[in-house]
Amino acid sequence: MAEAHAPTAHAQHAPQGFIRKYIFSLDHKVIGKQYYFLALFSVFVGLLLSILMRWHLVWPDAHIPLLDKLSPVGAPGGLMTPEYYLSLMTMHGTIMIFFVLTTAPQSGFGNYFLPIQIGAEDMAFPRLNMLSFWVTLAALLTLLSSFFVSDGPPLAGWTAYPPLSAVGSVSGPGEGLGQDLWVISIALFCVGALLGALNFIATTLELRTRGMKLMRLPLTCWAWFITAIVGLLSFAVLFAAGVLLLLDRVGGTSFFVPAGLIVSDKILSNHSGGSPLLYQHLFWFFGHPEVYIAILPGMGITSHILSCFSRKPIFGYRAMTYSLMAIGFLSFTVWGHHMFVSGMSPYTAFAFSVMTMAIGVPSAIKTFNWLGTLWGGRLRLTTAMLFSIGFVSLFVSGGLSGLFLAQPPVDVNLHATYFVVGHFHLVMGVAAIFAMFGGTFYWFPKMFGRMMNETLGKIHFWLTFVGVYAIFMPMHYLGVEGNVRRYSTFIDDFMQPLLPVHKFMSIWAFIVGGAQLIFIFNLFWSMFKGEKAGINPWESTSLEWTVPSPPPHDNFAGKIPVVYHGPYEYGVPGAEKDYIMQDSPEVVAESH
Amino acid sequence: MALAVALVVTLITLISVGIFVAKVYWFPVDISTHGAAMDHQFLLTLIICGVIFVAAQLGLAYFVWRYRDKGDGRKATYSHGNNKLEATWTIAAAIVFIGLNFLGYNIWAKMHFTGAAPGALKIQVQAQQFAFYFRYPGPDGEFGPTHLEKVDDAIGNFFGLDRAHDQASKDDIVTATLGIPVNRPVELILRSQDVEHSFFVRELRMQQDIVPGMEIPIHFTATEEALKHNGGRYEIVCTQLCGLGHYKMRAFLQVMTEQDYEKWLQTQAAAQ
Amino acid sequence: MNKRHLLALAFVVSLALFLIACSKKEETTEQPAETTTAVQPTPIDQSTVGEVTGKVSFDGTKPKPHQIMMDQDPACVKAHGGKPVYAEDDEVNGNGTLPNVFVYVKSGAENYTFAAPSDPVVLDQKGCMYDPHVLGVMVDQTLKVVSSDPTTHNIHPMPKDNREWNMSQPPGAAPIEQKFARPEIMIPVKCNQHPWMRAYVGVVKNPFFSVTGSDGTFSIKGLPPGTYTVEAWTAVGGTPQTQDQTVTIGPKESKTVDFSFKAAS
Amino acid sequence: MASHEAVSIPGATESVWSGGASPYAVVPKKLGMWLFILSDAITFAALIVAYSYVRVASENWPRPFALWPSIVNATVMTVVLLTSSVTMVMAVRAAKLEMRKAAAGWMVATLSGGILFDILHVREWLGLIDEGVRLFKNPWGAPMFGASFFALTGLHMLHVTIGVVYLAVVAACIARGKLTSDDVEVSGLYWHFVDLVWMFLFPLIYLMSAKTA
Repeated sequence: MAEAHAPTAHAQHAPQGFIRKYIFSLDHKVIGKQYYFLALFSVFVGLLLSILMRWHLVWPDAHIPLLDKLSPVGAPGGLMTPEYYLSLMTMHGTIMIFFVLTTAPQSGFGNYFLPIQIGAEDMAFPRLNMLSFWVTLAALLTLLSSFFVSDGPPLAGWTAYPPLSAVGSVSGPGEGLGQDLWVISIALFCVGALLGALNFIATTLELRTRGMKLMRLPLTCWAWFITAIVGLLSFAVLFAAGVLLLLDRVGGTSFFVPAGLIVSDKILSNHSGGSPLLYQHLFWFFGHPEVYIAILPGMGITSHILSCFSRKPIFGYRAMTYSLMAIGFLSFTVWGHHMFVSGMSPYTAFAFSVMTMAIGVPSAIKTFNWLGTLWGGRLRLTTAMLFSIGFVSLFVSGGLSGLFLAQPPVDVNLHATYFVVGHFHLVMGVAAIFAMFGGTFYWFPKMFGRMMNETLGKIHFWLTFVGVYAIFMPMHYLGVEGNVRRYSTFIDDFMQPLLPVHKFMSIWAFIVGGAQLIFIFNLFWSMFKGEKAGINPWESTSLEWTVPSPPPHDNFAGKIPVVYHGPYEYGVPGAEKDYIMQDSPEVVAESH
Repeated sequence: MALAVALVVTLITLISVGIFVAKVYWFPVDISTHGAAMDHQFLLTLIICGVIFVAAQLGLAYFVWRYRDKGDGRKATYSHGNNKLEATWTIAAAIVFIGLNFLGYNIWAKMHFTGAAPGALKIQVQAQQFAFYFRYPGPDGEFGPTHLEKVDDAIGNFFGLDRAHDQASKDDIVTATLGIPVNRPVELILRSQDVEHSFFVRELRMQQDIVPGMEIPIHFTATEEALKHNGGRYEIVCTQLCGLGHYKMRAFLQVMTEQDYEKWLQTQAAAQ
Repeated sequence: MNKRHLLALAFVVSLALFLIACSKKEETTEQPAETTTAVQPTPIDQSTVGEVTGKVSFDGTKPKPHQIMMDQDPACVKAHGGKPVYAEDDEVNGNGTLPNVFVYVKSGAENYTFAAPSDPVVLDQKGCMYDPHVLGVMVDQTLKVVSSDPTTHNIHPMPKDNREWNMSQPPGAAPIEQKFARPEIMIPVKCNQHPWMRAYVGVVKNPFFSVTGSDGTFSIKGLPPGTYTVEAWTAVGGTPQTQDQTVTIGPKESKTVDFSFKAAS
Repeated sequence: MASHEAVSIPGATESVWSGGASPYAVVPKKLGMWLFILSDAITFAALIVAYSYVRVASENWPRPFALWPSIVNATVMTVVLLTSSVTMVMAVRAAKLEMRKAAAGWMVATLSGGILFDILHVREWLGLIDEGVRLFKNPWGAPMFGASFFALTGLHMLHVTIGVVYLAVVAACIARGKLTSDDVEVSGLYWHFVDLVWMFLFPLIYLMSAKTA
């Protein structure tokens, strides 16, 4: 029966040959890096799009260099048309949410470190793992290819509400082949995400090493595990919605298109019987859990780093795990808060509102516990730690504005304004990206065997931290004023007094965009020229720090560790050192 | 470094809160009967969130500074947490968050659980790429039926009326501006001709998506306040992404005295 | 180890570039395919050509003019100085003739091939109206859309047989130049941001077309001798209708063909 | 092979939550299949929700399925699929007893049931298409009838077809002495799931749209 315990492919010898080793690799570490670099590529594409958008918003008459090369139709002479703005916005949202926020913290870091942290030699299903990456890459390429179709990339937003997204090019540019590619890309992404989620769950449940009780899992693993469960349940629904949307577009069905529409003087007599609200329900049933898919791994990474660099156990480990579970569970009950003004029954709005306020509670618990972790600690302000502190700050700022949007009578005046844009960028976008930066600085030595440059890291942190506040905080004020989002130009007199605010935000966006080049430089420079890293440069406790940097092919060179402790035994009184590794047999009086 | 973190976080907190407290940016004037309660609920939320925000950010700033590693060999406090403390803030957070929500329940109920007052002025709103048109039922109080094949934007038949044959359509008045009398309950029936749109008037504190295939009623009353600003003219904007002209999709709301409204309606009727 | 990620990155980037390169290629190959279809024009003996002229009258009660409501875009209202504007489909000339009638040779010229003129046909947007309201272009002739308005328009022709396109034109933007590859009578053009705006474009294979003006007359010149079906198209009252007449032209002959329309009910 | 000193300790003696052994002694493959089934079930659930939504929203939802041939045919299909589940159980049992040939035989019986189901279903489809049912129209009423019918049954048929191929591969491997009884069991899980989905579709699609005289 030993064979049943040794999931097929992973304990094999290191593969030889370039292709098996680096491209079609079954090694979770290579796949993790592949995901990481896919996300890194995507994040720069997404960032570039946002910079072009910010440029156009404040200087609509200024020619943007080279933009007409990208799309002579969308930006004749470098002047962006309104439809091209919307396309860039749609692509920015789609790329960032799916290919960055869902990909890097979960599939990237998770793939690399989940098996090592639980003491496994690989994921449970290495072949599925490889497949999920390649499907994800195919999804990305499909999406990007829509930049090059004749009527441009889709412009229906990352939410792609029908009928706009369902009736084809009659409803405007970008709604032809571009929108088809978008739907296909999303459906592919769902498949990749589902395979990944399945693998993560099975790995966490099945492959923990001896002594690695669930309550001894690092919080990173907990976060990846819960995220995988949420992903498994939600992407399945998005997949269904995508299939139905595609059928509406190419099969002539009408799941989301009602009867009697006249689009651009054309009576759509071939459509009847569907409902746009059905799509919204299906989409947001996925869409709200999705924002937690984006942020939960970040919470795990941040908890892990905060504890390590505070030299102190995480405050309330159990509360942290329970709140992760609570968030995962509640995330499926709140989707209606995206639809308060959508025309769904106002009675259900109230129920969704209560659940949304309720999901704020576990989020608050996490914040308090992070502060509790800092309290009484001995803080080492490394770049990784700075980004984690930044994460907490951003999560608080962005999270609190959620309390406004969760209440229907308040949401009515803020819905679809920049208030919402500020809210989700802070809490889900930038916070998650801070967790990725934190994770990168923290794990880089393990992944590449060298240290990243701390000075460059800190310059990058300061510019980014101040910058993102300067970009996204003013959005809340604009939202209160009633500045509607998704407008390519502000034409009305009402908006003129607010333009200076937009200019301020845009300039900061350029600064923050530029600051990311420091990170890129640091990343690639350190890979080759960074100081050599030891096994455990941060004096951390989890299992990945017990193996060489970078780890050997099967992670533990054949010696599977045994775990004796929880993951956050820092500053144990009476202990020899400041920290006790998880695999150290040293006895600790468990004090709580 | 610790001091820098503490200072920057404090500074960001104070500036963010300061701008709200000084009301540098605030809601536009409220011209509806229901808006005051909403603004109040917003303010209440703002105060509660503001307190939590300041406490959490300053706490963060203080801890980072206070517990920085001074290199003095001090060991961190070994603590896995405090169950009592955790239970306390869990319960406190739950009470504050959910309680706050219940306080706003009434406003929502008034807006949506009851219909418009009897005798409210009924106006149909039709959204299309990228314009709003409005239809008044005329003296007979009835909207004529819509014939899809009669819809012709070039000659202004946005509602597909057959004035020659349908009795109820003969006196219907179609306008491009939403004119309403002050102090009179108004019921709008929102519908869309093509894709999703939204009806948003900031000053009315009113936002509602317009969903094709559905007729969504909303109701409100404009107050005297409306006449005092901008000649009673306010922007109606679309807030649901509807295509390339989304940013330009708008119409105007004109609030008038009862007499002005009657006069205006007659002019409009004459132009049909 | 260091090489591993770099290679992965290089692979992703190269795949993306490959994709870009491929799609670019597709775009460029499409272009010449359209232009190379131009054939040698059939020589026509200019000394024998004749002419068809005529008048299009309107018969019956004048349609009630529909006033256009431009309230949503103050720039449009301003362009007309606050004066009421009426739908052009309702227009009837003072002398009882019809403007905006598209008259063209529907059949009879099939044996000739014609090269599209290199001069573009210009469609202007002025005061949130199209100028002209009705126009003709030849297959593969350039239609040049310009704007004299301080507001953004989008130009959205809604053809049945040609490729549909829909493009914004902000104030001050470069003219949009497009061609139609197949003949079609008539392609409605719409601006979705000003839904009342409407123009009609007739795309024909020969240069024998004309649009009636404020005197209701038309003239088609340069016709080689032969028998032709001449069609008149109008959208008076908002509903398009057509009439055909057959005419035989001898060398250097000039013939008159008159049409008379009623408002479609 | 790496030394698996920790992992090779028999699972039963460890606490199910303590790591080093699989909870409930489920092999990873089986857990993976369960998770796949869970997620796939949700996809089907979403489609069924969509179907219910458009059905309830339409006034003239057609009920075209006469007792003969549609309902009878669908009932036969149901019986075929149920029978194939029974043969699948036999296959798993045989595999557990290391009777490889027998297991492969039962699996062939199972996948034959699948093929028969597919053939009957395709015949049914062709009949409906012949009557004028399309994705976007049908001769009787609400046009969404065809869309939801083809979407739901089509996705299910795709699952059956994939299942047939899957079973064929596993059966071939088992017969040649490759793979273990676990693999047979895992493929059985999939097959039972596909069967179970049909148990929902049959009443929802067919019985609820049966012609009432």
